[in-house]
Amino acid sequence: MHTTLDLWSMLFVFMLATFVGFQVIQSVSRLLHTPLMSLTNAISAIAIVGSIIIAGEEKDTTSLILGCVAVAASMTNIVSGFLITDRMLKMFREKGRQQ
Amino acid sequence: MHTTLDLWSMLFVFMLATFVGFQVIQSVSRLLHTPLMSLTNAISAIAIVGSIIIAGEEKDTTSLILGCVAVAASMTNIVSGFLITDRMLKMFREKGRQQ
Amino acid sequence: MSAIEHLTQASYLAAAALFVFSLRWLSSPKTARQGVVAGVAGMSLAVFGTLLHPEIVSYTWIVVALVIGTVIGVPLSWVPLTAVPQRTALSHAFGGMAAGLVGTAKYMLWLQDGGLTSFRMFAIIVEVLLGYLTLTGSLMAAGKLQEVLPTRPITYKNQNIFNGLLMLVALASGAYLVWRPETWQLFPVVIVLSLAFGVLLVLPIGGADMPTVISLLNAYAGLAAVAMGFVLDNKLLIVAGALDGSSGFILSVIMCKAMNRSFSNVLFGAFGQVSATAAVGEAKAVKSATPQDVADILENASRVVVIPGYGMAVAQAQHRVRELYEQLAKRGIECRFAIHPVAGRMPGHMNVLLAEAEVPYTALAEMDDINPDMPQVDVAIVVGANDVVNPAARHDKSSPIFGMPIINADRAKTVIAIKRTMNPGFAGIDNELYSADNCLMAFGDAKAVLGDIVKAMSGESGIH
Amino acid sequence: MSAIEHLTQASYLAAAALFVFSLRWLSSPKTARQGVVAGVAGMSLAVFGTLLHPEIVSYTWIVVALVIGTVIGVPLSWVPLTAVPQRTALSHAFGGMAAGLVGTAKYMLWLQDGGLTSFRMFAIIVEVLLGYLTLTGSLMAAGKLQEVLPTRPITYKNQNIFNGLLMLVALASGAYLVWRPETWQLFPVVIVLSLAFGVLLVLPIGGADMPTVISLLNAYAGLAAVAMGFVLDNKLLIVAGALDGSSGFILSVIMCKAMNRSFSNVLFGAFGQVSATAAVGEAKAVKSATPQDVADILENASRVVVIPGYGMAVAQAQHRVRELYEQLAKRGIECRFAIHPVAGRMPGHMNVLLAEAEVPYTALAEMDDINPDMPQVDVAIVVGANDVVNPAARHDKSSPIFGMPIINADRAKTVIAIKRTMNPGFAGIDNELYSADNCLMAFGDAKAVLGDIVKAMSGESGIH
Ligand SMILES: NC(=O)c1ccc[n+]([C@@H]2O[C@H](COP(=O)([O-])OP(=O)(O)OC[C@H]3O[C@@H](n4cnc5c(N)ncnc54)[C@H](OP(=O)(O)O)[C@@H]3O)[C@@H](O)[C@H]2O)c1
Ligand SMILES: NC(=O)c1ccc[n+]([C@@H]2O[C@H](COP(=O)([O-])OP(=O)(O)OC[C@H]3O[C@@H](n4cnc5c(N)ncnc54)[C@H](OP(=O)(O)O)[C@@H]3O)[C@@H](O)[C@H]2O)c1
Repeated sequence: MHTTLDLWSMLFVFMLATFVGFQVIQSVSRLLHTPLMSLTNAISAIAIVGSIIIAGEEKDTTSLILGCVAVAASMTNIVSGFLITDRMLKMFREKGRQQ
Repeated sequence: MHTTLDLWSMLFVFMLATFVGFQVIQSVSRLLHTPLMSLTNAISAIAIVGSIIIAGEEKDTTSLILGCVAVAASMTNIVSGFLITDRMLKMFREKGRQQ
Repeated sequence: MSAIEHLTQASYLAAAALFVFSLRWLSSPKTARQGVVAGVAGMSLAVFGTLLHPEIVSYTWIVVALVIGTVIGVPLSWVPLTAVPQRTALSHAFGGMAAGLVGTAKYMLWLQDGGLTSFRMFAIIVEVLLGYLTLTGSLMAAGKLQEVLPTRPITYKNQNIFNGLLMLVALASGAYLVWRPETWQLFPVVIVLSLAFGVLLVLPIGGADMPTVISLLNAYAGLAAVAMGFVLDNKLLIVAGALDGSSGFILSVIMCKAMNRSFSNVLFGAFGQVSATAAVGEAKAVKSATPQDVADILENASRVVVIPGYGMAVAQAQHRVRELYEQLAKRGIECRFAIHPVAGRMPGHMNVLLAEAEVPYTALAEMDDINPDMPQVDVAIVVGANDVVNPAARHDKSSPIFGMPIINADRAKTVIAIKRTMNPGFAGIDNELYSADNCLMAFGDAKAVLGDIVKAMSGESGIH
Repeated sequence: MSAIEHLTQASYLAAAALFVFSLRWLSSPKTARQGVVAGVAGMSLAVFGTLLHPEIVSYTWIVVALVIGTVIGVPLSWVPLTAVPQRTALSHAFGGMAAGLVGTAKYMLWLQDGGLTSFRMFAIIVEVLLGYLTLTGSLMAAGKLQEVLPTRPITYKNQNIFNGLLMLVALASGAYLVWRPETWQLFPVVIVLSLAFGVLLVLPIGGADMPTVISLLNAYAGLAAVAMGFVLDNKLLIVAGALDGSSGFILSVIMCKAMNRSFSNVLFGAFGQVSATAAVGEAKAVKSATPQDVADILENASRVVVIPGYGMAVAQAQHRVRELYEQLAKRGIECRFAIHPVAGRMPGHMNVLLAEAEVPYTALAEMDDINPDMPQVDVAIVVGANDVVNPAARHDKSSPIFGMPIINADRAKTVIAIKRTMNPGFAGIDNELYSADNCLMAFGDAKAVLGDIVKAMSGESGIH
């Protein structure tokens, strides 16, 4: 009973998040489509949440290893994704240099 | 346990629906703000869902009466809200009459 | 979870999606009617999904209630368009009542079977408070708009202190109930205080300020539905309520901005009287014109802009306006309508009236789009509008409407203002536009004056 | 539910909201960096909320993994901007892998303790399939972009039939597993097939078509995160995954539209080779110009538009372009940049390169905004762009790019095209623009030619 009622909650969340996603992304400035790709990249590394639990539970060696690899992979995406996005965005200026 | 986990599902749904609402409403044409008021009016009569259950369970006379009054009130809003919205929208035309 | 329950949940999910599309399709008049279809489909799905609910033991009374609702609802949808604000308010009252009643019933039922967790109690308190407050507040608003109740603001000494105290008592009772849900004696106190609150909040607000109040009550009705969703653990209610809530909220913000009031002013202080600074300046000389004069001026124009306002609604002059539009179109004179966001007494008021008179919506222009063109316009005809064309908003820092965006009628080559007297409009202030060099006044009821202008033009149309 | 668990859930809710704001703030370069801050804040909240999880017995290995991730991640963010597509692809590979591994681990754990309901099994299958497919597919894409792998499309006989059969086997195994989750022998089959699938899907696609593929893989990585959310009953994963999924989806749709390909073509057929119709027409006569000629023409212009394309990226000529822009600005000559949505090899490619060279983004104009002005432009300088200025797209129904919206460079009074040879661009077709009467070719590497032009102009700037 619990998991199936929750299934519907999750479907509601999924549907609404998709609506939000479509609307938000459509309003992203065309100027910034490349940074958008790297930013969503970093955000989708939210998979780290699941990976940390698997790694931390240490139920058995296999799951520990799989979890740790997943944590490292996600962390790589988070770090590089946010850093490179910021690096690109820093370059967008209203005025040229020294003006 | 069940109700409190569900509390967070509900909060997620509420937050996302509010985001969707703000974005969708902001894109409603200014032309149509009066019909918008009557349409949301009809939609918020979704309270009928809760009212029907209270009335249908017939747990005791008081709840039956309260439920039925709520059903009737909500149904009034649904019927009049959708009908008047449609009546108004029918009047919006691209061309004048007979042209 | 049985197959039936899955079916119910699936219908709720689909209904939520349909509601979103319903509102989304209002983004253009082309798709708007489709939006109504989606709304009806969503609502039907939701109702059928609910009727499948296994806990329902008998359908008799539900059907009776549905029939009663339909019987009341259908005639309510026939009201004349000028009565739409009242109808909307009445409808919020019903919505608030439904939320309040369901909350009350749920409290009673859970009180018996011990299902009152503090979370549920909290949600019920919010639902009941918002529901009953919306009920009486909306009834008051409807009464003021229908002029059944006195429309002037009713104030008395220490009003704010009194309201604040009542609020405190209500919140304290609510908090105590959350802590000890079994003290049922406090529940009626919360109900009565909520009902009283709705009355007290709308009492000090003048009839003309009702549109903002109605939008805000719209938001409250939506939030009451959200709270009901939390009480009943129903996500569809939460979604629909949130959509409704954001709509009411956004509309009131739009009205505030267009009236240059701060938003906190609406959330708290809209519930305060509008200071009608009856600034009676020296009577300035104005030039007036007969309908025949106006017809002559129009014949020689090539670009005309009509600026309608509340006076057009009062005079029901929209059909005459359309006739004028047709006369101009016949002569190849460009005629557009400049719509100010708060012209009239509710958002979108002018659009609906002109649409009713079958003016094509493609001829309507928003303020920001038409203002840059105003200097190229030959004749601007102001039909019962006043505050929305008052140039003081642009330059007079002492004016109460200073900073409110206006339609720059004064920048047209010639301005013709149709109104009955030199009385001020909603904001209660004089309008220097009328004494401007390029402005001619055509005094009289808008419907009559426009009728005469059209007659003069059609009489000549043979000669032309 | 304990207080800690509430804290975790609250941090997830806040993180989800922050992610939405993060993307929302990308709607303008002014607020965009704020968006990164919101994203980082959301991610930190999510990680800290997770670390509170009571089921975590030791932090040692988690910290080790986090450190390793950081050590790899930091240098990965230093790649030159031309390598951004590869980096993005690599990053999708990591994301897919994480999803796949978590799904695998969850399957094994639940297999042991009997927690495998068919719903969970279904979600795991989706997660694992999308995850591993994204892993190998993205590695292939990165390899092709980095030219480690052959960039030409690799096709063989009956490719579609073979892929279809493999897909059938994978789906059948998945379905059987949902029915009987305990048949663990099938699980590795699903994994291997998913891995193979990623390779097979990207194999037949040419290197130049990778951007669309990358966006699509972005969407798949997002969906894998959504599936992980369903597996772990975690709403934050669902929200973040859905945001990512819609972003990938919308970007691929935008690319398709701008390239005039149908969308089904992307979902299924983007996975099909681009027919390179090497239409070798009769060699038409073209006029060529020296950098000095170009400098003279520019000196006498008053409105200049620069149209950059993939060639500017290859030549790394963006800094020379900025110098040209400064020379023109110094003379009071208006200079704007016309950015085609698919100029270059990824969405927004030109914008980032020009921003890197410190060209103010206010000087960049979108295609639809600048096209109406093109007839008033004195000189249009095409810097390494080809397909996006090919007039055949407007009128030649037989052309493979017919219907693709282009920048109307040919309508400018004079066109100067900088490229190395008469070779065609990405679409492999000739460009009639080059033989037009008003077009002059400046042959050579974009960086060198522009450098000479700038030198010629700055040499003269004293005289001017
Ligand atoms: N739209 C909304 O949502 C909303 C909400 C709240 C408040 N408001 C406020 O309402 C005002 C709207 O501005 P507005 O320019 O449309 O209206 P207004 O400033 O209220 O002026 C209306 C004018 O119409 C004239 N009038 C009345 N009856 C007439 C008749 N039968 N024939 C001809 N003229 C007639 C009146 O002058 P005479 O008496 O001399 O004829 C009056 O000056 C703004 O101040 C706005 O802030 C609007
Ligand atoms: N942006 C995206 O997201 C995306 C995604 C997928 C596909 N595409 C496709 O990519 C194409 C983009 O069009 P485009 O006009 O930007 O590029 P293009 O059509 O590929 O043309 C690039 C031109 O640059 C010249 N070039 C190359 N290296 C050069 C150098 N070092 N110096 C000077 N010129 C150089 C080449 O001519 P020479 O060899 O003669 O020098 C070539 O004609 C479109 O067909 C689009 O559909 C774009």
